[in-house]
Amino acid sequence: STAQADDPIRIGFIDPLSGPFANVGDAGLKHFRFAADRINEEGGINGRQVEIVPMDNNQSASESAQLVQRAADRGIDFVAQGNGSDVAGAIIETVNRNNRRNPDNKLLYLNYAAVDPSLTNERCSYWHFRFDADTTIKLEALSNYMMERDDIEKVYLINQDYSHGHEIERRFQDLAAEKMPNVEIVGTQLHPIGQVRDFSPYVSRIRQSGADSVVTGNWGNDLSLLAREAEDAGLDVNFYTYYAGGLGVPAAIGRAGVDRVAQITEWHANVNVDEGHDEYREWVDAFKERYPDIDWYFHRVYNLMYMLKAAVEEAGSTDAEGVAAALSGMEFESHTGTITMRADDHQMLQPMYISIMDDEVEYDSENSGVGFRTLSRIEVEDATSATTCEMDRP
Amino acid sequence: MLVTNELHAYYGKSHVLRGVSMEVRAGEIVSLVGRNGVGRSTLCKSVMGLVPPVGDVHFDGRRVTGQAPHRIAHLGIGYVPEDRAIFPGLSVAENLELGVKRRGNGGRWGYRDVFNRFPRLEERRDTPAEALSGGEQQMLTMARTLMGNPRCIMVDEPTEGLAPRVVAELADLLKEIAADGIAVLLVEQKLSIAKQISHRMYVMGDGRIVFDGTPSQLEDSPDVRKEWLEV
Amino acid sequence: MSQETALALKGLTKNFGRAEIIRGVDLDIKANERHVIIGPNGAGKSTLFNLISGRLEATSGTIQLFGREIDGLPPHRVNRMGLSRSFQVTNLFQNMTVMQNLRCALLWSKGHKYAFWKLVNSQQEVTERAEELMERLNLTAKQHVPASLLTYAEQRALEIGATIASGAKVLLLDEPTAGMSRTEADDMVELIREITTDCTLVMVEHDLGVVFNLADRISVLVYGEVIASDTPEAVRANAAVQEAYLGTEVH
Amino acid sequence: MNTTQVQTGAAAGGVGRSIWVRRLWPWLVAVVIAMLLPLLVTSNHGLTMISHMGVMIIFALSYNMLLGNTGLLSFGHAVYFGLGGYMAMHMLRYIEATGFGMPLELLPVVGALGGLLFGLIFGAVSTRRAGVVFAMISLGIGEMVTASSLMFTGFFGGEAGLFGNREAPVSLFGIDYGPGRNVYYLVAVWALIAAVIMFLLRQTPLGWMANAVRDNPERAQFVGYSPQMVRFFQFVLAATFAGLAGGLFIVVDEIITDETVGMIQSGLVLLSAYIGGIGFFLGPVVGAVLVVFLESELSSITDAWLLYFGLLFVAVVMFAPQGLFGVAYQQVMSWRAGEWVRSFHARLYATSAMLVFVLALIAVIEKAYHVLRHWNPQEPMPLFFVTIDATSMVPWLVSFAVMAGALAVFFLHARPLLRRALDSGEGA
Amino acid sequence: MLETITFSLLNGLLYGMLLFMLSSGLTLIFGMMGVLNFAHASFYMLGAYFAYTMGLYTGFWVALFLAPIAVGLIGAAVERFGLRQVHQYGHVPELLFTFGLAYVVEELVRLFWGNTPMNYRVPEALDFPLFSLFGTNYPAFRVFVLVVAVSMFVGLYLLLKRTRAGLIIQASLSRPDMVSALGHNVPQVFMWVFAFGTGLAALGGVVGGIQLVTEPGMAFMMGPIVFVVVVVGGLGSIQGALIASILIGVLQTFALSVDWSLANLGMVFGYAVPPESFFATIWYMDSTRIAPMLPYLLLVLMLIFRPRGLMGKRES
Ligand SMILES: Nc1ncnc2c1ncn2[C@@H]1O[C@H](COP(=O)(O)OP(=O)(O)OP(=O)(O)O)[C@@H](O)[C@H]1O
Ligand SMILES: Nc1ncnc2c1ncn2[C@@H]1O[C@H](COP(=O)(O)OP(=O)(O)OP(=O)(O)O)[C@@H](O)[C@H]1O
Ligand SMILES: [Mg+2]
Ligand SMILES: [Mg+2]
Repeated sequence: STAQADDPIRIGFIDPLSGPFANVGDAGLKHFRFAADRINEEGGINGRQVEIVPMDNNQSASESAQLVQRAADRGIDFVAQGNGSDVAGAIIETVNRNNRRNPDNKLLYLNYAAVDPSLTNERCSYWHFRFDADTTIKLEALSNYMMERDDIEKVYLINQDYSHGHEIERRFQDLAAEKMPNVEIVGTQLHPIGQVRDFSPYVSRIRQSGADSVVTGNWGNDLSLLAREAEDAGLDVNFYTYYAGGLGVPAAIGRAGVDRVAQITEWHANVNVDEGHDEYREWVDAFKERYPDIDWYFHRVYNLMYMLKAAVEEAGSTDAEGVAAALSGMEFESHTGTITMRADDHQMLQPMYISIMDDEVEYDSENSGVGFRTLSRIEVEDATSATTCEMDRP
Repeated sequence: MLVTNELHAYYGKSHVLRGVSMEVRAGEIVSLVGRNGVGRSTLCKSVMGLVPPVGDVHFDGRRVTGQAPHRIAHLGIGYVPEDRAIFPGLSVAENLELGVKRRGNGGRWGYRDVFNRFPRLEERRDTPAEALSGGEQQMLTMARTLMGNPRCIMVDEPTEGLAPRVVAELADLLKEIAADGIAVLLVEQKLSIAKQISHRMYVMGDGRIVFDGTPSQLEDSPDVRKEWLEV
Repeated sequence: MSQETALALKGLTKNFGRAEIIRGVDLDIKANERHVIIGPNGAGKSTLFNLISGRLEATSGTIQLFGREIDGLPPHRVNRMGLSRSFQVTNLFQNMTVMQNLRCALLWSKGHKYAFWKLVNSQQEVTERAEELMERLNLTAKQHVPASLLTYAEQRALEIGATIASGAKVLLLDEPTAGMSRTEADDMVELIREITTDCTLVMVEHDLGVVFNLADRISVLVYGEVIASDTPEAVRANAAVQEAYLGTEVH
Repeated sequence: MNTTQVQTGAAAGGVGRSIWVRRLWPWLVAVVIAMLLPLLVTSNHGLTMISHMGVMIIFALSYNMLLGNTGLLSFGHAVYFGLGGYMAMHMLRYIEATGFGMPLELLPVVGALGGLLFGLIFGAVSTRRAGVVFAMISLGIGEMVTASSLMFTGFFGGEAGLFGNREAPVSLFGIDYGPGRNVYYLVAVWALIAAVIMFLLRQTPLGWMANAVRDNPERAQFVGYSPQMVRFFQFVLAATFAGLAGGLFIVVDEIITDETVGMIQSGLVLLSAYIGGIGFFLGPVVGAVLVVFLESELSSITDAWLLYFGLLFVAVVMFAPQGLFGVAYQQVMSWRAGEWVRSFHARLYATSAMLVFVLALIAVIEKAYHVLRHWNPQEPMPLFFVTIDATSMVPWLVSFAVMAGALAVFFLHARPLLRRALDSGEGA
Repeated sequence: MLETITFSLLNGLLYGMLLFMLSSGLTLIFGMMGVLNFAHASFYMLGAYFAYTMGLYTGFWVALFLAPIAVGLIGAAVERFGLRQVHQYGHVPELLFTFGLAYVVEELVRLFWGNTPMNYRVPEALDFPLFSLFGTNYPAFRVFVLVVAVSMFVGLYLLLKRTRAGLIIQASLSRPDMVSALGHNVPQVFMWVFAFGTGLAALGGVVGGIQLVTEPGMAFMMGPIVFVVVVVGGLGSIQGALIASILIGVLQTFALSVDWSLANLGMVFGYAVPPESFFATIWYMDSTRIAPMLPYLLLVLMLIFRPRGLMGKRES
């Protein structure tokens, strides 16, 4: 759009900043602000400062759609969002619509955490870029790990009863049939999202199934309560999760998770120790100093911000079309290795880590006394998936 | 025992009591008569503190104007309202229970005495009060107030809806109460009964007392009756 | 006086739990007669009214209105068949004005039912009839006063008005003069007499003045049973009635 | 409702004209405002907001048919709004897929039919009784529909909801409904039509009896009406209008998610209606406008917006139980009665004292948020055109002192003064 | 099978007891005073937060007593300065008042304690498995929950039987003027009952905050279910609330513990809905997925067929 050269580059941050999910959005916002401040200290992008504009969507899809509109009205060029694939879907639709109806006021949508595969498959959009690994990729990585392990024989799937959970359940079953002859799925379970107070019936069922491992996409309380219940009942299984590493879960699980709860992520703080990324350690420590309650958790926000910087510099302006063209297919040297924004569907391809809770690591998570220890690093080739995206390109 | 002096009361902008001065002595039945809507019930309510009064109410020599109703009740004034203010949802026994004050004074009236007086109530002990017949509700309100053993009792149209036979019994009851040394203020529509049992009578008109005297004096003042009691 | 039976009760009983309140009432009330029911407190008079008007369901027995069975019907159905009642405790639409109360009482009988395609205010027939009623009740001056602000006597009058508005052929009035002074009661009796010239009246009353003034026939209900049903003179002379109801103090 | 006015108006045609003008002017004003608004509000976001206001107005008015007119407190009115919206969305998608010839202008009618359908179903089981029983049944139905929205993903589209494109259907008048402004006009026209109908419905026999049933269901039975049927009809009508609002909503947003049938939406409409004033036809209109405005604007101004939201509602409920419109109405009445002349200064005085208190309170809240929530409390904080350091004592002391002072002035001086000013009028 | 049944019963009972702790206060406030208190769960949340924070200084056992008292006093203040004023306007304003209050409380909790869950844990003294059944441990804390719930029930029961508070409140709902004319201080009774109710909610929070999670969203999540318990149990009846809590607890746990759908029933009669048809979703819906809906289904059915609830004496 027609911004002055010295105006700040603004990123509308659309996530819940009040209400029940505020802690999630709030943590994301802090990541973005921190990264923006770093970039600004380093001289900004093309000499322009970066400003994060918080926009509270109350975790509501339709409210988010309105906020996208408002962002366009205010001349904001980029919107970032992460929580809820439903919200992400709505934002994609609205951004598409906006870019169609207002050709001279286009927007880009930078998705840092919504992992529904359909967002880069049947619903993929040229204006949407996903910096997190989607569900399929994470499961692909996980199955590659499980294939190698001979102590994993009986897997139980417990997931929240909504698309994310459904996706994991379906996808994991396919993968098991496809390439994990050693793994038997002894039970699947969907439970209502965010409503279960008492997980003891589920834990009894897991026990009765004789499972040795549980795969779950649960997040928030649904994960903490599940893990704590398992500990209380003395259930001895490993949990393979998506979201055990942040947003209150480590505190809520605590020592109940040690050597029991594993996660699959694109990074965790002790990777820096293992792989000796001293520069990045400084970054993580500085973040902790500024926000003592939480930790640097979204490595992808780092990727996102610096890739955006590179793209804007390459395009020479913040014009959506130019930046999109630069981002599409961009390769980027991140701390964990070379990562690629796949041009076909705008899905990030990056190495993944499987790590397990441990109370004797250097970095603990959110002052809980427990952190994560890497079990395995999955290289990019093993952490990828095919796409069916047929993108409309301008 | 109960004295009001220049008592005024308002409902919003309408000035209902315009300076009522009257007195009820212990052991005396005083009836208050007058046309409908003249403000007799309002007088009872302002003594009780249910309608904010302006002026003086003295009980037992203490000024009680402006005190909260429950305090006035604890001092020993009992009030039997006119509109059968039973508590729906509670049984007859529970209604009576609420009449008992924690710091009761003496205890001439307990469950036994009340049930002896009103055998119908005993039969219907556990019936929800709103299911009672009109007359039974009237009895219940009366009985409930007696359970608190007041030293002064204001009875607002107690005979409404009662069968003639029960009316006669009620008259006896009031006489008996007065004989125990309790001050009785009787607000009554039916002149015949009022005249039969009261020691003194007040006629109320235009928001103030317009006549004060014995029943026979009222009998002898046709002009008062004509002006203030008949239409 | 026609000899057609307006209301016929046969073997009517009503129990509340184990308490038998109405114990087999048989009563025929002729069309266009003024029938008064008296009896001691708690005898079951209001209960009887509740049974007839459909507010309560009878335990056994039948009720016929002009030969049609009405027991077991809900109140609004009974009302639509031409029977209307007033309450012992005033029971009006307190927030509505006099005019509105009367109009509401008229809507069904004028055939408007649950209509939501016509405006009340443009129904001339309803308006006219309501004005006529107000005139009769002497409430015209207060037509825009909400019912809750009327004096007691006016409320009772309005209660009667709302009861007769629908043009019911049988009226049940429960203690219409309760709480009124002598003169007001007399006015009320006149009003009732006027409006019941061409319909059947069944009334409960404790005020013997009113009873003997108005009644064509009197039934005495004691403990859920009719112990006498006769002309006023005969009832007054009946020893059992004196014993059970009038007590020593006969007026 | 002034009965004589109408009657003479209808009877005497000639004199009637001025009365009609008098009765019609609020509607004319509404039309004019509705038509002029887009001149003031030009951003896309603003247009969406005022369109939402229009939708919410219909929704809140339909809610008031239940609460205000019939005395039915519902915790699940959004069910009909949402299901109506879903029906309309399915129709929109059907049009998109097949090119079916239904014009966009009539799409809300599909929503209304959806509301009607579900109103019939759920109304049949819930209107037997009023009061708490009804309220709790509506809560239960609301929760059940919310829970099913995640189970029946075919209909509800899962948590991602359903999308549609409003440009797909034809237009009756050849209007291009891409731009938000044109959609706004569509909403405005529908809102006016719906408001007029709902206004007239209050004057029908059913509307009257709804009031009667609210006040005294027993008596209503004895004038020949079945309270259950009256409630049922009102319920179904209200659901129909809620469905209409839902249908319009999807035209504005082109997306519908399960939150439209949810508890929050149900709560919001209750708040809107009540805050505006359920005793007045225009009350819910005012409430709807305010709630939509606050919801969409306050959150972009302050972090503490939910707190303000809560405090505002508490304050309205405590101090203006007749609703904001009710307060305004009272003021107009007392202006007409000439009370303002006598008490103008006292009013001004009391209002300013209160205003000062509120401003000081806002200062305290903002500072608290700054100190407790900002990553760097030391950072200078802009507050009412000045910049302060929220961690130093001075600004805190100042605001607390101002707060206490304003309260003291209000209770000890201004309020008694105002009372006296008003009372002196009564005596006269 | 036996194992499933035993566990479902045990778990259901415990979950029911948690529900009861939450709803017993509401039985007083909503069931008896008729106040539709939507902020009830907010007081529950305050109880958890207060106990956590106090516990840091005083230890769990002192906090167990202090937190409910502190919250009860807050409740008293809310009644005295807020609800009392609103009470005269009727039920809807009361409801909205508490609605707004719930927002305010939640925001204040977020302001002071932050958005993340508290690290509020089982006290050491109770942190051991009490017994083991079919290989599953039973933590002592669960039994403690049971004990607290039962003592709450007994305490409440005695309060209502031994004092006239219950009668006074019920009578005041229809004729407050007459109750005061009989010598009862109605406003004060209301205030203390409300305070007591909120204190009970807080006690529920002290315990529930450990068993579940102490975070700012906890009130919002527990909101509607407590109304279900109170209404199903019958307004104003604590026995009813207890039975309803256990019923809902067991019902929900059973639905979660067995795989069951209408299709199973159909199979018994040799009938099946074709998987493609319109009703197939319902037909093949797992009982585990329907479980969260069950309390509300129970609520609606109960109100339709027995509006006064399980043990209620009067119809609302
Ligand atoms: N709550 C009220 N609000 C406004 N006016 C009232 C209220 N209560 C009573 N009034 C009016 O005050 C006047 C006196 O009422 P009050 O009930 O004291 O009369 P009363 O002498 O007891 O008559 P009654 O024979 O009807 O019992 C009446 O004109 C009545 O209309
Ligand atoms: N729903 C009910 N449950 C239990 N008992 C009831 C119920 N309704 C009425 N009764 C009892 O039935 C008896 C008759 O009551 P009813 O109201 O018919 O008397 P009544 O003849 O009208 O008396 P009154 O002249 O005092 O009004 C009373 O003793 C009453 O307590
Ligand atoms: Mg009186
Ligand atoms: Mg009777």
